[in-house]
Amino acid sequence: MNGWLLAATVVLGGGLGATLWGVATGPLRRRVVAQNLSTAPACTGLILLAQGYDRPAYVDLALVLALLGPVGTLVFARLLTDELADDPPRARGVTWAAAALAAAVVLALCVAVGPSRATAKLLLVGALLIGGNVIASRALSGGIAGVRGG
Amino acid sequence: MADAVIVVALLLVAGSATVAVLVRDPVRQALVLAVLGVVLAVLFTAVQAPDVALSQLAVGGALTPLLLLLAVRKVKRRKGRER
Amino acid sequence: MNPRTRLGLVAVGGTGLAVLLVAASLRLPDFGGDSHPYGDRAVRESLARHTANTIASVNFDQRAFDTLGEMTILFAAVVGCVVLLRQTRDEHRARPEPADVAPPVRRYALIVLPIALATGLYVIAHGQLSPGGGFQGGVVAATALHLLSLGADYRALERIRPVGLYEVGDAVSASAYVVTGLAGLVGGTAFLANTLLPYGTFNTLSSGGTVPLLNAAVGMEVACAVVVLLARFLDQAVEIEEESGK
Amino acid sequence: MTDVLPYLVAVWIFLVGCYGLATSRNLIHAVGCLSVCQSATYVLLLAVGYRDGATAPVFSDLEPGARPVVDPVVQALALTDVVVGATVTALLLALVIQVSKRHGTVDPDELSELRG
Repeated sequence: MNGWLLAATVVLGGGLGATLWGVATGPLRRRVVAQNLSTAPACTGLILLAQGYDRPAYVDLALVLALLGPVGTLVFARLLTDELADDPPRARGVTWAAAALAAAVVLALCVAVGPSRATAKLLLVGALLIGGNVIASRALSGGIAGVRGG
Repeated sequence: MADAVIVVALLLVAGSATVAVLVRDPVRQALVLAVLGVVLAVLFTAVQAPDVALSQLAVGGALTPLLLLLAVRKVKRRKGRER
Repeated sequence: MNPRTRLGLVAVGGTGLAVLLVAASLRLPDFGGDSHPYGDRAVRESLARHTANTIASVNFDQRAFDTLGEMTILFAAVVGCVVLLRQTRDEHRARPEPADVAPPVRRYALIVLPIALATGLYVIAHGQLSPGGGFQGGVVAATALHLLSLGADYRALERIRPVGLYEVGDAVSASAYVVTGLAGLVGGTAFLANTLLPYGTFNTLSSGGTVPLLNAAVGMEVACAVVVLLARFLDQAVEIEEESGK
Repeated sequence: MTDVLPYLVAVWIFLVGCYGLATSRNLIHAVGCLSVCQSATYVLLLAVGYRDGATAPVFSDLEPGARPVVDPVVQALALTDVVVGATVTALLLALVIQVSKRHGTVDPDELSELRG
């Protein structure tokens, strides 16, 4: 009974299930926020899976997701400014909650893995994920104003 | 225990694929396809295929939505002026 | 063919297909079964050639000729896009005015851009060791390059991304793959055969004979292809407009 | 149940994608449905190659032979398929842009009424 896999199942099932429901229904404003929030539980789940399967090589996946997830959201923020201009998305609370969950899981894993190169990589993934999520939600809520050009 | 992750990921993939098809507006569909890309990457990791998960992340997460949105913007820019 | 009859046709055809597919999948071997003859041989062959990532060995060593085919499909798709999305006579380029981006977003783009590029190149370079390879690393690197256009604005991207260079890079790396294959012929063995270079010590950057070379060629080709694709799409969506302003 | 579920999920995704493709009223939406159909093939391919309790055949952090491994051949097929699928999607979107330029519409029904 691998605790990490159980935690991964809960985080993935709950987090991605909620973001899928968020992206499927409701106004465009909420769907964009839900897409942005789909990166945090997925990245956290990937790190937990890497620990659960005892394969440190899988952390590269979480690293690439932590990098490209916010880029995907920046794409939406940049190209949908006209549609989002009327009611910009407000997602302070949820973004910080997702970031806090990610931080908690990364710290727990660092304790479990112990001081080594893998821990440094885990911390890098955590920092990129939290920074990316916060910046992306900032860009969504009017960070890129008045874009006519590219 | 490993099967639980696979079953959850499979149900998520089936759900997001169905939503991606039922959503008729291309912009909203691009959003759902981005989530579908991430969920597929999680399923591929659960089925022990990290290489495929990595390429799905890069392609499905950022590239396909960007291409879809640029196409929508080009088509909307043309149609916008005719009315 | 009004939508009603078309929906009926889709329903009939779909149900028939569904019945056949479900019947087929019920007769497939159980999920998670233990008989994988090809897999075991591929792993043994990959370990014999000291390639740590068996998938890279299958892609660039045992099935290198098929990967050549897939790479030409990719190249043909990019050429198709370049031809289709060219600026026609009755269109002109309207310079987009610079977008005003919030400082934190601009700082984030400038900080993460080098990290993402380094990760893309790391994924390509360690293709035959850890999970990754030419295909994935190329896409990661190309998408990272466009982070600048998202964070700053399109003109900043155009300054550092001369499209002509990437089109040449696309062609050069595609031919580099073929030339590496021809080197096998010149060396007296088969086309794309992995018998020229020593296999090196296991799990090191230089292990696997020609796998790292083919990996790097495909990585560069995919990166250039995606940059050219996005460049054409961005030009169409952002700059090119019809003559009458339509 | 779980020994046939992945295959059924792959079949379901393929059928849903085909339904979306057939009944779509916007060509860009149809291209999205096509990429959903393609992802069904990845799910089926990788489900065929899975082995219970096995791990990925990537030996950068694993002693060869220490643990059972899944089938790498299907992974190599799915890997290249994902990237080639993306470029084919781009080519299709380029065609849709051309259709919208020449005919002014991306609704397949309106298109079929325009003769030439």
